[in-house]
Amino acid sequence: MDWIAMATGFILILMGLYGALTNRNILRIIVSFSVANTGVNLVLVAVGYMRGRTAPILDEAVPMTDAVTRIIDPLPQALVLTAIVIGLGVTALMLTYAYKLYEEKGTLDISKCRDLKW
Amino acid sequence: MKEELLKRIVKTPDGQEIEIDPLRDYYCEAGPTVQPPAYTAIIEKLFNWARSESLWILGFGTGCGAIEMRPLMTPRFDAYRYGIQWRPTPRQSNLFVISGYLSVKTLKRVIRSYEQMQGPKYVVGLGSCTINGGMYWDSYNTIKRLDDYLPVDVYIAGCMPRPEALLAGFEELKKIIRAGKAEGANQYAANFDWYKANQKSVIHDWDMPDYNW
Amino acid sequence: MRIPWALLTLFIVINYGLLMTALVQKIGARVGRRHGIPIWQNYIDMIKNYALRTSITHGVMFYLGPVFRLSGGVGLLLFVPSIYGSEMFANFSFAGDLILALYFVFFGTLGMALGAAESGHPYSAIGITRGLSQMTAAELPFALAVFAVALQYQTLSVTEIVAAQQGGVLHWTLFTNPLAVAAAMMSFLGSMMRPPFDVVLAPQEIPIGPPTEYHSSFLAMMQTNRALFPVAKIVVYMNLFFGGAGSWPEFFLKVFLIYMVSAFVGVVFPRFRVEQSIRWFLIWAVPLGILAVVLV
Amino acid sequence: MVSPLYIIAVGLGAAFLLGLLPEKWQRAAYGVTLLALALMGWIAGSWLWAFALQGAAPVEIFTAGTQPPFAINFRVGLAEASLALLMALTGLHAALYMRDTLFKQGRRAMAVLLIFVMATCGVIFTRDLFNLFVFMELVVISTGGLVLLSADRRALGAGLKYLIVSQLVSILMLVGMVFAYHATGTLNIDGMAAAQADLFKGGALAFFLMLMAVLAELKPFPANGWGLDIYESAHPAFAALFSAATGAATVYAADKLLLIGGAQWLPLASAIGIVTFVVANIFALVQDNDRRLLGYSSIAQVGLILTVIGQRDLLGEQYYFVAGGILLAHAVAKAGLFWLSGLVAARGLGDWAALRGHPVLVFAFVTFIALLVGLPPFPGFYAKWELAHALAANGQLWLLGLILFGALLEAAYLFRWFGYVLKREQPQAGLLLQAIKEDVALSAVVVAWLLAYLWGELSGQGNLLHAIPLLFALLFLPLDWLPAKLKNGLAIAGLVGWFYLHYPSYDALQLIFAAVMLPGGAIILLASFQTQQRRVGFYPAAMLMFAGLAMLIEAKTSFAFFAAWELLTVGSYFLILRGKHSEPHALSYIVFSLGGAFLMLAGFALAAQGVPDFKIAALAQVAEPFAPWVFALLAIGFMTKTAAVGVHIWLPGAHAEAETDVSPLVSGILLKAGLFGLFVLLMTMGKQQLYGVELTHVMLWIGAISALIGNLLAIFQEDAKRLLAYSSIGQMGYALFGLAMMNHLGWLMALMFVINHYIYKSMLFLSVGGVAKRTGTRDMYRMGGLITLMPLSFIATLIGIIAVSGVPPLSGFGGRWIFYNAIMTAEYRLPMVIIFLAGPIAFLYLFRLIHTIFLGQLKDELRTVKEAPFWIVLPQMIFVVALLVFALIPGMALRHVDAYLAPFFGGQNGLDWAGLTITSEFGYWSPVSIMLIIGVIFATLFAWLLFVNRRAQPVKQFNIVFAGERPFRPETTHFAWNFFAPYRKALGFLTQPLVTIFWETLTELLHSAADILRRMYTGNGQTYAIHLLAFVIIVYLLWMGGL
Amino acid sequence: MQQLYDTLTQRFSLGEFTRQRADLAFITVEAVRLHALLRHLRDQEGFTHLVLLTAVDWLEDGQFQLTYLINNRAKCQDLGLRVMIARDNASMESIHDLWAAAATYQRELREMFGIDFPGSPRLMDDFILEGWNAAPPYRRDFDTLEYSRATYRERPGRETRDPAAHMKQQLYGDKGDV
Repeated sequence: MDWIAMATGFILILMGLYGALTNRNILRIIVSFSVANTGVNLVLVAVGYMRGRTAPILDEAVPMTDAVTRIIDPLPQALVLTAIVIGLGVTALMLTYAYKLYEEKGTLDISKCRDLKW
Repeated sequence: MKEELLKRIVKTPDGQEIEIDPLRDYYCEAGPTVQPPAYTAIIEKLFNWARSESLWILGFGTGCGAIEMRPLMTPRFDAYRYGIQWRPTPRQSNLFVISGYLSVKTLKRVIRSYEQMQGPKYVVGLGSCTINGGMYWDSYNTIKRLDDYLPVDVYIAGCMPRPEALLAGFEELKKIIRAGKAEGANQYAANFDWYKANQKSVIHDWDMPDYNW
Repeated sequence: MRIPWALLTLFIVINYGLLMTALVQKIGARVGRRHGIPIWQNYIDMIKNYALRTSITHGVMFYLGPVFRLSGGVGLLLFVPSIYGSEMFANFSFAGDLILALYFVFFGTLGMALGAAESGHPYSAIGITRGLSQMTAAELPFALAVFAVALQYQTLSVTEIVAAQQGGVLHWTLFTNPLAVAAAMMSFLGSMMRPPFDVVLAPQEIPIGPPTEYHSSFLAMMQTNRALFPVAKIVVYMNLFFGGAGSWPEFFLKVFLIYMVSAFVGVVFPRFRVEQSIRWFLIWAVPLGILAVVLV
Repeated sequence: MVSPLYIIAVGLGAAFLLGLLPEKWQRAAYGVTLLALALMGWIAGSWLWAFALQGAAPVEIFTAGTQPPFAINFRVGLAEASLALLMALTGLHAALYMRDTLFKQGRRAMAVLLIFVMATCGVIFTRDLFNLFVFMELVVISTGGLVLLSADRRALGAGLKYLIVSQLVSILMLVGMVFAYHATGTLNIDGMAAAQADLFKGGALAFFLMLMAVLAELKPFPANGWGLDIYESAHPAFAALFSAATGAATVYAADKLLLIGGAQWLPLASAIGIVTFVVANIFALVQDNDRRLLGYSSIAQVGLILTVIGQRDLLGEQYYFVAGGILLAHAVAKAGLFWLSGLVAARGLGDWAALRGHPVLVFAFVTFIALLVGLPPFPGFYAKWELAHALAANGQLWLLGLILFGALLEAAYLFRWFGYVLKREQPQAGLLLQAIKEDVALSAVVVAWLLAYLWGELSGQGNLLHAIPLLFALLFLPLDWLPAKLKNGLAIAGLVGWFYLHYPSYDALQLIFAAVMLPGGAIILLASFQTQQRRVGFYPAAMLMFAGLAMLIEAKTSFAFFAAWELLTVGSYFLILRGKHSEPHALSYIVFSLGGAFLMLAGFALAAQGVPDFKIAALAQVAEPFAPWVFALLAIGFMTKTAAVGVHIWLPGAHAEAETDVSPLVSGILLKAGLFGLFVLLMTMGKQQLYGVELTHVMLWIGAISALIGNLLAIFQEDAKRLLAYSSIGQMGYALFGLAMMNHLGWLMALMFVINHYIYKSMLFLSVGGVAKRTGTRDMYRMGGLITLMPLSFIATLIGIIAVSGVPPLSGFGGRWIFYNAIMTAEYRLPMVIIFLAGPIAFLYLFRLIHTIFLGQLKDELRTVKEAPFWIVLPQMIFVVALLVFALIPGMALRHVDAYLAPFFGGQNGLDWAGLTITSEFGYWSPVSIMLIIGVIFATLFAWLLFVNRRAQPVKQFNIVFAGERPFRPETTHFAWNFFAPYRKALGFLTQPLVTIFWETLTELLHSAADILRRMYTGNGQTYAIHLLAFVIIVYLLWMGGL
Repeated sequence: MQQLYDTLTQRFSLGEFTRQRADLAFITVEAVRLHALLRHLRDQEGFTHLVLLTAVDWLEDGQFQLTYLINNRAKCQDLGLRVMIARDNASMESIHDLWAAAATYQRELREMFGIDFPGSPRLMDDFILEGWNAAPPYRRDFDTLEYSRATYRERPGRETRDPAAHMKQQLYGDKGDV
């Protein structure tokens, strides 16, 4: 189960990277990065997963006392939550840039915005 | 007057404009003066003897007669044994051999060279051209009487005179010098205006100072 | 007390120089089957030049040029002992050693060059460039030879070098260090202003180079030097390489013979251009000098 | 004391508060921003105070009430506090600088700025990996926001590229982090470091990915194209932030991360760092856009710091001193330069010439460049010194070499730029002056000098800013508004006074050099009374050089020696740069000089082998196998200064193009510094063999060839000052030759050259300079016949050339005499051949000098030229007298030195100075007698000539025999141009400019390599992403493959 | 040479042709055609060398004859081009653009004959005579004896004899008729 998630995560990362590097369209690049981010998150969760344990939610089902043995590692999950938020922020910023670039140049082709080089 | 001798205005490095008068600025303006002999006669005699035994000829061949001077240096005539030798610069020579006809153009150079020699200095006219124009008597461009333009000490007649004649002429000159009569330089200085007028009457483009030091 | 003796040396050498140069000229003339000048001709020429009535000067340095020139000659003569073993004719050699003599040669050269240059005559300047250019190469083998000789005798004092050569002809440097002498004699040819190294004066081409404008008493002073200077220079060579001179007759003979070397070469060879003579020195003389220095 | 946590809190809180403020309250919002930044700065500053001066222990701050790993913790120590202060201050300055922009963009922009500063502080404080990731992402996002502030529309593209790359970085970071966590069970940095063993059992790759992520933020080569774009296009204030703050914070993050990795990962950091440093500096060579150039420089500097981080084990307790020094110097200088760039209207490097009208801004620019290059007394200098010593002591010689090479490149392009500022045409665009921006930039200058003082205090080598000569030189900066004559008087008084106070403590050698350099300099400075205006910038530069010289002579330790060396180098560079056309020559001077100085640094470092406070005298104890290398490095360093052949090409231009009174300073005096160094070197280290080659023999050859080539080139110059400059090469060759002979008289001769060369070269340069001033040209063939118009200059030149040529009776002969005596005992004779050849060649150029200027035909336009100004003639006349006196009694100066040198050679081969005659083992020489005899002969003959020739008619220069013709014009009659044409035919082949071709080809190669390689930065964001991936993969293959 | 003349006549209108030797011939040309003809000869026919340019004064005809002698080095041929120009205000097209050396010849002709060559370099500079202020001396209407008498002072007593008769007299005395 966990290795499937892990493998899926890595495949998504690679797909995302491939997409980001091969597509010229900025929007597609952004989407590709989102895919890759999802993959990363999946990997994060997969790493934290421990076979046969439950979600790290301390309620009646999992009392405080035996939490250490019954829940999976909560930290990666916390990481994922934060990472998603940050990823959202970055994606939003990139979209803003895409918008402004389109306003400026009338194109979304990344190879067209090369005024700065060398 | 040649363009390079005309007055002109030039700009100095600090921006002033100054007038250049080449004849005044480039050349010494003084004229020749009559030079007295040494204080005592005996020394003057000694000097005259030395002058006569050390004739340094200016190597300036003005006309075809120059060809007759070359043999003098050869073993056959060997003028060196009489204290005669050729110098390449007028400064160091005291004998000017006008070797043959003188065109007006050459005359200008001859006058300049003569004036650049240091006195006492002697002139030998070689060949009939220097005496009366010789075969160039009707030429539009050749002077006929050398002594109108320069004080001549000795004429050697002939067309051309042989080297032997030259040697005889030089011996004659030596006698004149030893006798203290070869005062051509002083004569030139004393009658400078007359000589200059004669020279300028044939040289129409006088493009040099009146006296060339 | 040295001064009268020094003046005597000077007097002897000037007269000897005047006569010897005339004699050499006569010998040169005989090679050309001429009689040549009378033996006293140099005196006459000198008197005549001192006796000229007019002269011109182009400026202070022009005026001083011949003074420098003759001072150089006189100084060179007087800084080197003329007669070995004679206190009277040791001149002013107490003032300095060989190096002084070597460098004092340039005193006259430099002053003369400056004087000639002030005349403003381009031929003077051209002559000087030629002279200086040729000198750089001609001096090199001589410097090497002197170095070799100084190393050989472990001294820079002329007197000591002569002393070391006493005791027979075979003790001369000529035989103890032939390479150095060969190099030095080649350099000697270059410094004597005779063919094939007389492109400096080059009569006919650049009238006579540096002294083109010199005349009358200026020229007379330079003529005096012309009689004096070669002798003074040969004295150095004689002392360094040929055992010096113990008496005036020996002095006269040796100086004459050494002088004749350049006269011999001079009557045989035509003139080198500057770069040719530089090449000649570098190719033929310098290797000998280097060998001499290395092998000492 | 407020908890450092409040720095974060204030930043965040103020940012939120800004969000709540009404849109209209611009001023209030701006006030809040400034207040928040100031508060953050105050908190950081108060902690810094506590740590630095009260010795407080670092504080750990725990959040969520638990210990790590269960909660996030911050740590604040000395380093963190100072970095945080840096962040807050640059942030505050940025806010002030960007006031207009911020008002235009509104409170949101201010909030983003606050977030940015807060996030960088967070990056510095946090000890938790994930927290680090969060703060770094915050930095990314706020950067993305702040880039948009730029007026340059191209910034859009740059920001997008940045975001793309940071997406990749964050992927790397997250993946690496989670696996590292998996391996160690903790995200706390210290915890992970403790569990290093666990981490590397299976998680080496994880750590590698994290490390790469952080390093990628440092813009390593080649994954750094995006960074350059941001530097180039962002608002300069933000570029300053991005360079100073982001750079510093990320470097610190990398430092923390490497703590986890431990010692085995350090070489990787060093390798990446040094490659980045060198390559970025090479690329910077061909930049012509100022901000992009600064970008490359930033990248290079960060690379250097990364290199240093990689060497933290070697540096030990010096680590923070070194890394901090470089980092702070970089941050302040780069911030300052970016701020200055906001004042300059156009973007070309040459457009910075607009600064020229504002001395204060020029001073700021110089300060920043000196700070960046690491010149004394700035922190980078101390840091570089320690770094070099640590590297050399631990055998990291390749690294040291690369660092010095990169630093030299950096100095080259920075000083080239400085040359543009002072020398290029002032552009149309000019400056966009704004008081606040100016103040911000100038505040960086203040900080720079404060840092200089601070690092001096911390260095343990003695604070350079306590050195009185240096302070005296710096005193002229505030006094620069005074008239030049007043300053000149003060300068002369300073030089003489210093010498007067100190000469009793000098030994004979020091005394000779000090006398030449200080009172000698004062005499030359007399010529400076000539100038009329204020002469802004001359006196600080000149006195800086003199300060260096004064300190050099007294230096006891290698550090003091080296610091003095750099000071005099920089001072003389500024002096040389003042010449009208000296820009390229000054550049080549400074590059060669710094190159030489870096070799010296390497040499000293190698010699010290980690010993602190290395005494110069201890060079004698340096053991094999280092000794010959130390010798070689130091010798080349010194020979660069004396312009030995091979490294001589800077000299002719530099000396010739300098001002009239500067040429004698740099030629007559400055060259002696190199000789002094060589003296010290040979006295302490003596003979050394490298691979069986006697190094002093090599020096003999170099000296001989220098003498030959210098003289030979001199004779073909048309430019009088160039001729003299080449002659200096030859003369220094002689001196070098004398030194390398390693015998008593050889050294004495070298000392004689020190005195002689000072006198006659100064005299000649002044004389020629005076003539050039009057005639308006330095081409000799345009002059001629000036003897009657400028008689005093002529006399000076005449005496000078007689002295140079070594003709008796003047003092040059003494030098030749000692030389001949010296070679008698030389053990190696072959190079003499060349020296003998070189000697007479001197006559050629000397004659040419005096002939073509003073003799021959007078030109029309020079007919009314006057004698050189009084103040230029006066020192010449002093020199004439000095030369005559020295010629008469050379023993006055030399006998003491002779006695001083004797012990080095077992008291052998000395001279006997008894009476009037000087006697050696081989010969003798009596200057007074010679002078007397020659004088009498000369006077007698002169009197005789006057008698027989009393009636001479003075004539003019056209009264010459000219084959019956008359001369045409003076300029066609004056034989001067191409004077030694026959010599060129004979030996001209020796003057092939092989050395120039070599160095030109080298620079050309570097430039074209840079020009070709930089095209890899295509400007396409995707390419940059590929660069990053490639970087990661290649490093992985190289590093992990090898691990 | 005849062949050359034939080919030339096809292109230029030429005047009289005189064959002097196998390798020397003269052609009379009109002044206006000269320049083009010379250019053709130089560039096409290989007459690359201007041997001389001289003039003859046909006083009676009121004409100057200019002779341009050019040489074909490859074929060892000389060709002279004769041009007749009016003597009054004599003027001719300059050929210094074809042969730079022609400028010197033209200076000489200007000085000695007073023929003008507009555009020729340094045409008015003195060539042989310096400061000459009389009529051009090579014109046949210039009386050199007259000029000499007027200008240069004679030494009295000069005699002139017929050289042949005088030598006969000197050598053989009265027995000259033997």
